[in-house]
Amino acid sequence: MKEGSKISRREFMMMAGLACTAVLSASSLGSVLKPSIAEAAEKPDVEHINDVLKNMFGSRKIEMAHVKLKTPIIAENGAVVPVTVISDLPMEKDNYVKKIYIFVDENYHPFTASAELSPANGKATLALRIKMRKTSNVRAVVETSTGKLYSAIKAVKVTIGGCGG
Amino acid sequence: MYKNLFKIAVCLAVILSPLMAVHDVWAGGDSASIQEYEQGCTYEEYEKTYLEFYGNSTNEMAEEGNPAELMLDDGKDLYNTVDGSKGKSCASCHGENGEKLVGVAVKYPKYDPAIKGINTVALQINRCRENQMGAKPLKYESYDQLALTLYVKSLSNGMKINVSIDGPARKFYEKGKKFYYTRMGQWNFNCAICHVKYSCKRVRTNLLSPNRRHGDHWPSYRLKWGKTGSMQRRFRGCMKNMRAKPLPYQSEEYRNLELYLTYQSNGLPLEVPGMRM
Amino acid sequence: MPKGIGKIKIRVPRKIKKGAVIPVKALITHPMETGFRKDKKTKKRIPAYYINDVNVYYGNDLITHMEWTIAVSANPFMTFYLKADKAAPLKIVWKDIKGGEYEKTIQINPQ
Amino acid sequence: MQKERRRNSSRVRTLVFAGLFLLSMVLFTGMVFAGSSVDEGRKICTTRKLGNCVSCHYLPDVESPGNVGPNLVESMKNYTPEDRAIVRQWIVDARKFNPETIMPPFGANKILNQKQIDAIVDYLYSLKKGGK
Repeated sequence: MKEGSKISRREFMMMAGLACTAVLSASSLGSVLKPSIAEAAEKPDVEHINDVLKNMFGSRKIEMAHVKLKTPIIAENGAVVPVTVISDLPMEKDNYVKKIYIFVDENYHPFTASAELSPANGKATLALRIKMRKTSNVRAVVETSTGKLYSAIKAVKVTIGGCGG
Repeated sequence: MYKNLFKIAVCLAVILSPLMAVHDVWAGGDSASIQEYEQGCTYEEYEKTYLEFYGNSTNEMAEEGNPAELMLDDGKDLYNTVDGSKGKSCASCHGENGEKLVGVAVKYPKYDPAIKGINTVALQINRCRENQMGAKPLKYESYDQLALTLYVKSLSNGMKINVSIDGPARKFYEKGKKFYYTRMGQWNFNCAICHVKYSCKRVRTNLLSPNRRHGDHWPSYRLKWGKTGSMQRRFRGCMKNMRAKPLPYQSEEYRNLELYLTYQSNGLPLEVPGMRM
Repeated sequence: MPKGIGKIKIRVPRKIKKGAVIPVKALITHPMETGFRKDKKTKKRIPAYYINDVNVYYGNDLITHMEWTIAVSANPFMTFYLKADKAAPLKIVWKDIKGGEYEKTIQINPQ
Repeated sequence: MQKERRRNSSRVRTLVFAGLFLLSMVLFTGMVFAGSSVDEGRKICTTRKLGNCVSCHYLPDVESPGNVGPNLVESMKNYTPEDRAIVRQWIVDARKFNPETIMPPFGANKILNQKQIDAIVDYLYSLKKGGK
């Protein structure tokens, strides 16, 4: 009687072991088939928009005015998103827009581009096409020669297409 | 032994059957006459919906400059480049600035007795290269091929599209239309159900466009591709979306379809290169 | 220089009035690789390769300087403005991180 | 003789244990599937490569659903639990109700398997209770 139960327990353990091996081997097979998942997991350093802004502008006040940001509402291809920054601030010799900055909040590195302008530009406007990793706010900051900062923010939806091709 | 082989075969068949279904080419459909759909919306309604939904950025970008314009300049250089065994360039026959080709592209696609079917600008350029220049045909959708097509078509820019479906072309127009209404692929769609019946409806964030202006701007720069491509590349994309097997460039079906769609754009000015989402 | 890199097109209005503020549109072909992308065939990471510095000269003056990152789209296209108050060449110079330098000059002739 | 019986009983015991073990495995996995079929259905409906129902239909809590087909929350109000076969048929092959439909025949064209279709039906019925 005792012996019998012993044997059965041993067999039970063996079966459980077998089952475990099967499960493990199946999952390890899965990982062999999908090595890309592990690779895709390595992410570049991520910077937060607030830190980026702080590094660039310190605690200076950024006013939401004098900047117009034109972007699409929806972009199907995040690799090509048209962006236009327009400011109505003057471009005179001693008072002009010195620099335009473009940021994408949700990109790994939010800082996208900057342009240092001069009165010879006549107009503080810059159009560029930028990459967006995913749906995010796009942000333009304008810095004047007198040291003032102005900004505008717009949301852009980066979507996948409709058809399940 | 054989039993095992049989089992494996059955297993494979079961596993592969969905894949096979994907490759089910636009399964012909019966030859019953086409039941046309009522147009979901007019082009004007579509433009209004488009602006509400996407904003004006694509139009504004096109004004700021279209990357395909760079390609067009290369096309002009290519037009003047001597190639092939006969020592000729396109310009040798058609004039240095393409003056003899002005107004030609708006009549394409058209019936060509030499090929007993529908000829397109892209196909004709390659026929010219082979027959008149003794040069190699350009690979469809390659940079040079698109550039040259773009240049040749641009010579007729602003002129009204005037595609004829009279005479022998009629038969091919009807074939193109039939293709447009043929259910295909795993999704069992046809072109018309999206672009006629449900035009102006949204497939998630894609607004379905009515077919009135599908023929007036190719080759076109597409934001989604980040590249310039032809109308037939779009056909292939749509067929992939339907989970049907795309047909080769300049296949008979695609040439007929190009005729059918360009005819829907008759009367509109040709504007290449286009720019779109 | 790899094929298809550094082709430039600059566009300004055909007729320019003296003192007018005109749009300048410039396009350059460049892959603008982020360094995150992988080659579909070899599965290897494509190293970052992008334009990071753009300078615009009007006559002898550097009038605009831009700093770009990987997040500027491939084949970068930009529009900026210029106060056309003199007849002078307009030169744009793009520099990439591998030392590639691409430039083009057009003449601005306001009337 | 006694030895023999003993061996037999141990075999029986082994079989019983093995049987219980297998049974529990089956029950366990079965329970997991039953509990998640609504989630599974939702996932199939909102995944582009699977059912992608949301590309044409309104479903709650999904970004920019399409408007080609009817709002499925509204549609489900018309179906009682007894109509399960009808709801299922719409997914398997809607051409039965409307030969000119744009709705892909998910079952007939083997886009989804039977289990996936059942999961969608479960999910659709869950919409009646406010959904997920």
